[in-house]
Amino acid sequence: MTTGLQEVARRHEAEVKAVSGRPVPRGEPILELRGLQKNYGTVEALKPATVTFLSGEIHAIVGENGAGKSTLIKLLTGVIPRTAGEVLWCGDSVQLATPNEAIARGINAVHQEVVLCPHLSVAANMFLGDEMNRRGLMRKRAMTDAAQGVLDDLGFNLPANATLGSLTIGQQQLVATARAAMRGTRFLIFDEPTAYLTRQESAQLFRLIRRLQGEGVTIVYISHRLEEVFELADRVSVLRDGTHVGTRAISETNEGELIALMINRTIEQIYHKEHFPLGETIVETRGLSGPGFADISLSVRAGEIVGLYGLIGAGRSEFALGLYGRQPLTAGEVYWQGRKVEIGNERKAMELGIALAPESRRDQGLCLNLPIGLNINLPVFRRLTRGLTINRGAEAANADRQIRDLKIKTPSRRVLASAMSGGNQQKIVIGRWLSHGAKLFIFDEPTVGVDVGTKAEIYRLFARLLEKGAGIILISSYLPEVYELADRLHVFRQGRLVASHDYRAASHEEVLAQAINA
Amino acid sequence: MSVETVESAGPTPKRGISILFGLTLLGLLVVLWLLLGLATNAFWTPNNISNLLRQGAMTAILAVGQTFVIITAGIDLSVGAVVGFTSVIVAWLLAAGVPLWLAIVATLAIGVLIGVFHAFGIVRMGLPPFIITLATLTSLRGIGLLITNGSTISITDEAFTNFSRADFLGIPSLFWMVIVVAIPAYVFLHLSRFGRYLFAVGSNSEAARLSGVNVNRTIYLAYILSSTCAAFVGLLLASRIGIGNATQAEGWELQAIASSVIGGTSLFGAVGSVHGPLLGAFILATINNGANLLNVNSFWQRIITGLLIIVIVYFDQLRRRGSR
Amino acid sequence: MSVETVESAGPTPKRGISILFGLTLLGLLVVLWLLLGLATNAFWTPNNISNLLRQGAMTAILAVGQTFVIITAGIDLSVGAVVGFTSVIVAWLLAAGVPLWLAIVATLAIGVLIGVFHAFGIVRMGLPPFIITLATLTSLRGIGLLITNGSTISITDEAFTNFSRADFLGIPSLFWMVIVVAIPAYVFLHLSRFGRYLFAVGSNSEAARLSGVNVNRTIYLAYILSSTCAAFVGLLLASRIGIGNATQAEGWELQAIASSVIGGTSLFGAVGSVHGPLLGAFILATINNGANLLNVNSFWQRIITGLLIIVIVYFDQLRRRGSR
Amino acid sequence: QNATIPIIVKDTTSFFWQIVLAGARKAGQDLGVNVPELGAQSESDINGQISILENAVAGSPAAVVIAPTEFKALGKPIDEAAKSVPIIGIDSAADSKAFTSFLTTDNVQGGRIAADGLAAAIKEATGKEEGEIAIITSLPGVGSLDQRREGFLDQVKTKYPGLKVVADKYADGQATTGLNIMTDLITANPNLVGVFASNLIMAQGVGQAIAENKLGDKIKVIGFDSDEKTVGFLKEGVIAGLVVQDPYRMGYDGIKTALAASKGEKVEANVDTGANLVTKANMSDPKIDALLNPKVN
Ligand SMILES: Nc1ncnc2c1ncn2[C@@H]1O[C@H](COP(=O)(O)OP(=O)(O)OP(=O)(O)O)[C@@H](O)[C@H]1O
Ligand SMILES: Nc1ncnc2c1ncn2[C@@H]1O[C@H](COP(=O)(O)OP(=O)(O)OP(=O)(O)O)[C@@H](O)[C@H]1O
Ligand SMILES: [Mg+2]
Ligand SMILES: [Mg+2]
Repeated sequence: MTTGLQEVARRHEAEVKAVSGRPVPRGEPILELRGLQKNYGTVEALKPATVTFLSGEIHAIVGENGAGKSTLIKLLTGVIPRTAGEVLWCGDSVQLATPNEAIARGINAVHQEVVLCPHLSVAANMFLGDEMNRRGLMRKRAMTDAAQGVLDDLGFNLPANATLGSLTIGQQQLVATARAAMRGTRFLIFDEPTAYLTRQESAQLFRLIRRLQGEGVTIVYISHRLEEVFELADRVSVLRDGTHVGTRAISETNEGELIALMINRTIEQIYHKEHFPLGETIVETRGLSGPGFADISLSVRAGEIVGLYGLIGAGRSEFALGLYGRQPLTAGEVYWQGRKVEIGNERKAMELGIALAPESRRDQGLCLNLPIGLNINLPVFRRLTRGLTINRGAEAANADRQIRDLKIKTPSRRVLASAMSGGNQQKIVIGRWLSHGAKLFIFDEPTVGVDVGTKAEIYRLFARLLEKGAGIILISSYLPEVYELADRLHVFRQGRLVASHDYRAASHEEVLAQAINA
Repeated sequence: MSVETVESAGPTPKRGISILFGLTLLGLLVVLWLLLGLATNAFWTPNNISNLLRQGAMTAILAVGQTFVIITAGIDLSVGAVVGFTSVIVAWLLAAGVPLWLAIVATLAIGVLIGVFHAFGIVRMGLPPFIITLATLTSLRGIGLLITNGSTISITDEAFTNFSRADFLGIPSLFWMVIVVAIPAYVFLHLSRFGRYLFAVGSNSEAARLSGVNVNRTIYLAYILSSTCAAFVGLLLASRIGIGNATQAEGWELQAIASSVIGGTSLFGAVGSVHGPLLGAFILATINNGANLLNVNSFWQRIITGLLIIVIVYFDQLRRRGSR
Repeated sequence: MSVETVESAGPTPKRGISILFGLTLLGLLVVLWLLLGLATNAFWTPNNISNLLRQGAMTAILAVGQTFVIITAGIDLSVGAVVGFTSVIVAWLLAAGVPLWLAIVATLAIGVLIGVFHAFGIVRMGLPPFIITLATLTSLRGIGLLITNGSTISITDEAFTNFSRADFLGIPSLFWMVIVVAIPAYVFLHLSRFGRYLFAVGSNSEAARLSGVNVNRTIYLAYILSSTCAAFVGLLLASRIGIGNATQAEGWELQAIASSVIGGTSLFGAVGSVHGPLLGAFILATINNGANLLNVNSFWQRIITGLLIIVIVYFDQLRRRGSR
Repeated sequence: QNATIPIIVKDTTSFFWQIVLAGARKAGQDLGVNVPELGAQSESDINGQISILENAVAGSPAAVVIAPTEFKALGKPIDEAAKSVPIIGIDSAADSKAFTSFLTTDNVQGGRIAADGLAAAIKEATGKEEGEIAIITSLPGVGSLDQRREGFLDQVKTKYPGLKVVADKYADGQATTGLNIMTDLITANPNLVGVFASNLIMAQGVGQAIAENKLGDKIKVIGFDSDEKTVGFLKEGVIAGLVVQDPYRMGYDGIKTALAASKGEKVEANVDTGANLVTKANMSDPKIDALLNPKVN
């Protein structure tokens, strides 16, 4: 591969030069927000915010779910129009009314939800709107090569000619990252880029970010993982309920202060772990094989959290879907409370008492253009039905309870799921199952995009479920989470179960090494 | 948390500059009626209102059935053909001396079977709804023509043919049939869990499936409802024109889909109601009725229909967007 | 975390039990031709092949235009009406003594304008494509009928009317027109960035917008191409039937959409090609031609057409799924 | 090997053309000719009929019998076809001199007959040839329907100045639309005394509207062509009269003439198969009865 990121970015930079404003020395303000504000109808997503970003810094933004972080990013990249306020770019007032305006200045973002075209190839997505042409025709080959070059350069092991929709969410996120790195030649924003990434890919991403910083790019980094913020950032700004409550130099603050700023109270402990006496075995798989995984034998007992860790593509989600009856099994047996069962489809699984909160909230989890209430109640409508019709009171009560318990930030259960912030959407996917009364809960990346406060809530809810005698399979690419919570931790690699550990029996490094096979 | 209240849940509606902007579809229909009342004396006569109710009735029922399918992000192009075909079936059965009740039941059963066939094609054979229903559209007309040998079968059963002319409590029986269909349809779509499932499947069938919704059964349900509604309209048509003829109801599928879309249904699924398509159908019927009363040239009538559809849907869009 | 390993983890593609399963759409068309060649002597005569090429030509061009729109997740119901309408326009202009070249240019320009109007309705007024194109469908037929006063306008220009009957290098001129449309269409859709933007808008218009794609312009482009293709077909039709008549080409919109969908285009957007709709159109033409040659009763012909559509799309689906 | 003579009608889905085909079929049996029955699926599908003609000629038949949908449009294709086979026209003319023979009903004349019938019926009911009348055409842009309308309007204008055409409507080929238009006409024009429904489907719809409103005595309807349903209306007095052609003979004689022509025999260039007004009074004449109840199968 001949072209790397720099070559491709340089091509873009040449176009950017014309409009991008004068060069700003490192450490001087490059982008200033003055009273920037955004209302959706009556919802004040972002109250007048005044923030300054310095040239060449890594600036983290943290805040609870629905605090307005993504809204801020969308304003800066011309995705949505602002309600009021001013933006200064290199000292000049700019509109940033359209995505083109932002792109032209070298401002780009990796958005929280992957916004790419699933039907197009990876290369086509990376060059969308910025194609290489010769005499009016696209240079498809050149673009594929260049895209491959960039991907290889960044260490992302992805084929540039694959159709985007065939990749997993995490892989799509990497494509979006590569794409933004090509275009955000002066100002680059990452909105929870590590949500779907494992340690391995996160580390790659951090290297990329540092490298870009070295090249003079200003970076904005949004994350709910505070250790990442401390690892990476120079300064950090905190948003709470749409208000900018402060900016700190990273050297002058600590986790406790940030959490206090974010949620206006302190949490002693995020990972809430209670050990319950383990009961009978709820489910046991013997040599289970299916598309994407093979020969998986594990069991879950009442009161137990079984963690599954692995890299993207390790086959954990497929195993979960196979166990849940969504995908056909090719070999192996499932024993449910000691009895051999055939789980042919999802409804059979539900009848047995299995609940699955899937990995991708957008593709598998939510009916985005339907109300929150319907989304929450979807698995339990049968129970809410009295005679022919749904008991509307019970329907409302159930939805409201989950909204309250999970602190889903919404004016009403009637609001469409698409109007929720990412973390709040995730809570809907979780909340849907909490009233279901299942015996086995499979949570696939349950806390993706969820803020620390709510994470702690969710872990407490796990404990409540265990207390009632349920078992949990917790799939997570975030090692600390599985590490701190799982009574038994299984490591997956390339579709196989390669190692198992008891609660905190192995070190992080050991687990990671097993997942990577390094 | 019924789906139609979603709109009102949003932030307070922006006041439109014009009063027209705030009008619901029902409001627009009433405005049309008031204008026609001013423009022609005949409009508000009981006789004409009866006519109007009768004229919109069949499309209205088709549109309600069609809406179920569209909510699942599907489409049923066959409804017009099913109407023509079932009019032939009932005429044929009656001509063969089958008792009336049995002929009606058998005809409706054929409607169910057609729906089953569509859903089978979609669910098991993986065919796009457009293709499988287009294929039945073509084939059913062929079968109907074969049965009648290209001609029509007269219906001599007076009880049957008188039905469509009859009134009950001063309201035409055909309009009663709309009510008979609309009320259970409303309960089904907006109050029962199966209605919720239709929306969920149309919005994200994978999410619905993983939440334990029987997606296949939901699709069967939608197509069966649509073609059974069509078979029911076939009965009404046979009663109204007193013949069975396979080429009748040509293009009614477009009318039904248009009524549904005018009534706010989205062809991408997950958005729709029962009252919307009813209003859509009666808006279209009113336009035709009004043009006839005003003795508008038939060609101008087409032009005006097109323009009015644009105007009405535009105002309706404005209101919806305003209230977001 | 590489994707190559991903694929290998999946199941090996199932080998179809029958060779039919592996056939591309082109293969299915060839099979149809071979079977017809065995069943009837007349099929492979040069005369009949010419007929077949002529008969599929107009739908093929409409289907290509339609495909651009469907790829953006839209629909253009007006194409049949545009064909009828523009046949009237060109006949009218020629009757008024406008020189042939100018009449042709003006007619195509009207096609462009209709497309602009559609895109305007969709982009600026926020109307669903179904509604705005249905409205023009209705209105254009009305305007055409007004112009002709419900009858037809004869075309006396011999050069114009002889064109559609002419051959060039042994291939009917109408089929040459397909080539003339298809080659630039192929270059546009598959090789130029504008074609890629069509796919991007149909796949995720928000993503396209964020990438700096001018989504509105892309939609204008799609609808303009569709209705200009329709205007072009209007010219060809006028040449072929030697008259302008606003009621011609009724239902061709469904034929065009069906050809496109048979050719693998998805009504949900972002999936489609130029060769697919061409094959779809010629498959439909072959079915009709074959049925005529075999002297199939015209009612049976409908039934068979419906069944063949199901069978062909089913096999095509199987192949697509198999090759995943 | 029997000779093949295809017959191409305008619209195979209409009863009228099925009778034509029945006549042709019978002729085929009687004369030992193979008769493929072809036709478009709508009278307005001109392009479809041209394609069918092309396909038929490609099969090298002995002759072709065709009912052209449109005068001008079918001219060239028929010229072309006539280069290889004799062409016999039935029902309607085309802009071609290549026809070997023509068996037609004059549709303009049919319209005139309808006007006469309507005037007579109105006179019988009210004592004078006066009042408001309407015409409903099934579809715009169909040659034969245009000719009927033209003949009707012309005859009313020249011969019955007392009759005033207050509505000149086009439907969309659907009986229900005819029915709806008629009920609206009744509402909008309380003084209406007569209607001409110029084809079978419209006569069915209009007849139903009259029957529904029990206005058979007040509003006189003249239809065109016949089937069981409209004959029933005629018997009940819902419809005052029907203009009927002789489609069976058209089909039968068409094939017969074509066979003769293909053998090089001399055939008559023009044959008028005629149109008759049927009323309750003359409907039981054996000759009329044969027209009303053709032997389709
Ligand atoms: N399209 C919309 N319509 C109405 N309200 C919206 C819309 N998008 C976002 N909001 C609201 O704006 C607020 C801020 O949302 P935003 O997405 O910026 O939160 P966030 O800080 O990114 O949260 P998270 O950490 O969960 O991603 C939330 O209350 C959200 O419900
Ligand atoms: N339907 C399928 N047929 C064949 N293989 C599949 C199918 N679905 C997924 N796979 C493959 O199975 C493997 C595991 O998938 P996936 O990446 O979702 O695993 P995972 O462990 O859940 O990873 P993560 O959750 O970290 O993204 C991948 O290689 C994927 O491409
Ligand atoms: Mg966010
Ligand atoms: Mg996973």
